[in-house]
Amino acid sequence: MTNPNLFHIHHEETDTGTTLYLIGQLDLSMAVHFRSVVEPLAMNADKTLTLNLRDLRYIDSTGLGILVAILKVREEVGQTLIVEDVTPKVQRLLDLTGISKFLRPVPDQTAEQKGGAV
Amino acid sequence: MTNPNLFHIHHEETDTGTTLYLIGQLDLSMAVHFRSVVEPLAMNADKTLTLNLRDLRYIDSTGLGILVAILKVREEVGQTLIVEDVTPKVQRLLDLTGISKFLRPVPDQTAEQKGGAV
Amino acid sequence: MIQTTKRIRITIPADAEFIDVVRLSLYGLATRMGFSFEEIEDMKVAVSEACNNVILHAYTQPDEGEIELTFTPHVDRLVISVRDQGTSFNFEQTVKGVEPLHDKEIHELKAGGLGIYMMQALMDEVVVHSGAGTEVILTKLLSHQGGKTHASEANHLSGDIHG
Amino acid sequence: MIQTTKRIRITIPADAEFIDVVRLSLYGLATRMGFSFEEIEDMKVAVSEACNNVILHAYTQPDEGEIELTFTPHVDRLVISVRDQGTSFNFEQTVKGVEPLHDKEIHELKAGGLGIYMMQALMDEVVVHSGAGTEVILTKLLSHQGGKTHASEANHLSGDIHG
Ligand SMILES: Nc1ncnc2c1ncn2[C@@H]1O[C@H](COP(=O)(O)OP(=O)(O)O)[C@@H](O)[C@H]1O
Ligand SMILES: Nc1ncnc2c1ncn2[C@@H]1O[C@H](COP(=O)(O)OP(=O)(O)O)[C@@H](O)[C@H]1O
Repeated sequence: MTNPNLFHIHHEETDTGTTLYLIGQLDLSMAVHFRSVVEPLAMNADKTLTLNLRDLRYIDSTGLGILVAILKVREEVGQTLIVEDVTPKVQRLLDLTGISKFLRPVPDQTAEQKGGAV
Repeated sequence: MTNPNLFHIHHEETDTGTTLYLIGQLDLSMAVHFRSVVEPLAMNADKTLTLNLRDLRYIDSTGLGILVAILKVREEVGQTLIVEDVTPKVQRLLDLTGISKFLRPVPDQTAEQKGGAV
Repeated sequence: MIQTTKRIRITIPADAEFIDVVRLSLYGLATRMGFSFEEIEDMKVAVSEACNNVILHAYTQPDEGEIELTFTPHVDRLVISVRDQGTSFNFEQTVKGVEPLHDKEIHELKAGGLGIYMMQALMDEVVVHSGAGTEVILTKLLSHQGGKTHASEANHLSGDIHG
Repeated sequence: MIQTTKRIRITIPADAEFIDVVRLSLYGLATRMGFSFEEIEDMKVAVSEACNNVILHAYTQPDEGEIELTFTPHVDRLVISVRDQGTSFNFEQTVKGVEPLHDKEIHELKAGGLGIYMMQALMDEVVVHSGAGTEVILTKLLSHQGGKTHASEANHLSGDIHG
């Protein structure tokens, strides 16, 4: 019964990795919160970091900018950022801005159809 | 892929009756159209007239006023108006305005739970 | 999170095509304030009734005037003003004749006259100023018995992690 | 059905909490005009970028100013103006530095600077007037290859019977 647009994060932790499910709209009003959650996780080189975007209904340059910042952090700690279940709507913005090529898709799910991220 | 709020009517005709499925939002912008569709059917005493409100997402005094007008027409031609699959949201407005008591619920579906329309 | 002194103003043509835009804006603001879905539905209908009245009764020329809406969120309530510059009317006089259909027989029914009744039934307060045009001020309180719903809404607002 | 001379004006505080209300209004108007869902998503992002910029760059005091939006529907396009009364900036100068990340290496990436690029990529026209504050005018054409979608949308608008 909640407004499906209101942003929140569902957090799943295993021994080897962390998955964050981003739910709702990630815009300027939620940017600080999102960053405060994801940045500490990004700095942990011992665990994989996965963002599941299945229920991400909206993102703009504010959220994309944080993805870029996280990518840089992951690179610095010698890790990658895995982004999975991207909807066509969000994929379009990732492609448009050129962020796609920096994201590692999950091999079994998105590799073929999205084609060729590094 | 259409906006689920935009109003339209799905029309089902059998030998003995007509069912109109009201879909979307019935507000002032759609009142003239709705009335022009439902009034001729209401005047036909030979067929039952059923409004299915399962997918009616919004109604206000404009639409309720047309229901009242149709009720009167049905009464004049010696018939009733059957209203089925009413959502709680719409039922609330029918109760609030006092229109409920004039509507004949479908016996098998709504009679017990809604309780006591004439 | 949404502060009390801030407000949203929306001006639409006095044309029924645009009322849905008002309902959507209201939905967006009211969910963020923590209103329940039922309360939001109530407000959507009440505000639409006020807009319908402007379109049907305020302006003599169709498609001429505008409707000015102001949404002012307070900690414990949402105040919505609906204004027109059209012909005014005597609200006190009108409101006396306002009644639902509960005690009527079918042959006594009239199709109109439910708008003001519904506004009053669905909102906590309805105030009408009539002068150069009309201003209808609708107030809905954030219910406290609904605290559970609101707390979980507020969680989403502040974006707390779940799980 | 929605005529060309009419328009909607929305004023919100320069506060990120209120941008979703703008997106919802835009959605309501644009679906009625017959825009496709992809076109509407494009406009939602572009308008949000313009609002983000007002909030982040126009006003020195946080939570001080307002954002004034005007939506003007035309037969073949929607024109959206986003205005602030804040500090102005040199758009021509800024726009030269605007670029996506396609040709970059990961260590060259900056987190900002995508807003104007995205507005330009997602709209058919972006015009910026800077003076006493800034006005960003965003235009989206109703695509004609999308005619099929639009025809069916228009059916819903005019409420034709299906079946
Ligand atoms: N904004 C307005 N401007 C002028 N007259 C109004 C306005 N709002 C309401 N009225 C008057 O009040 C009457 C009662 O309104 P209402 O209860 O909504 O029922 P209805 O609109 O069906 O007549 C209207 O018929 C009209 O004469
Ligand atoms: N409304 C505005 N008022 C003042 N400056 C602005 C405005 N919009 C954009 N700018 C300037 O243009 C620059 C580029 O904007 P943009 O491409 O959206 O990227 P970002 O907002 O991430 O910096 C901003 O950094 C800012 O200096």
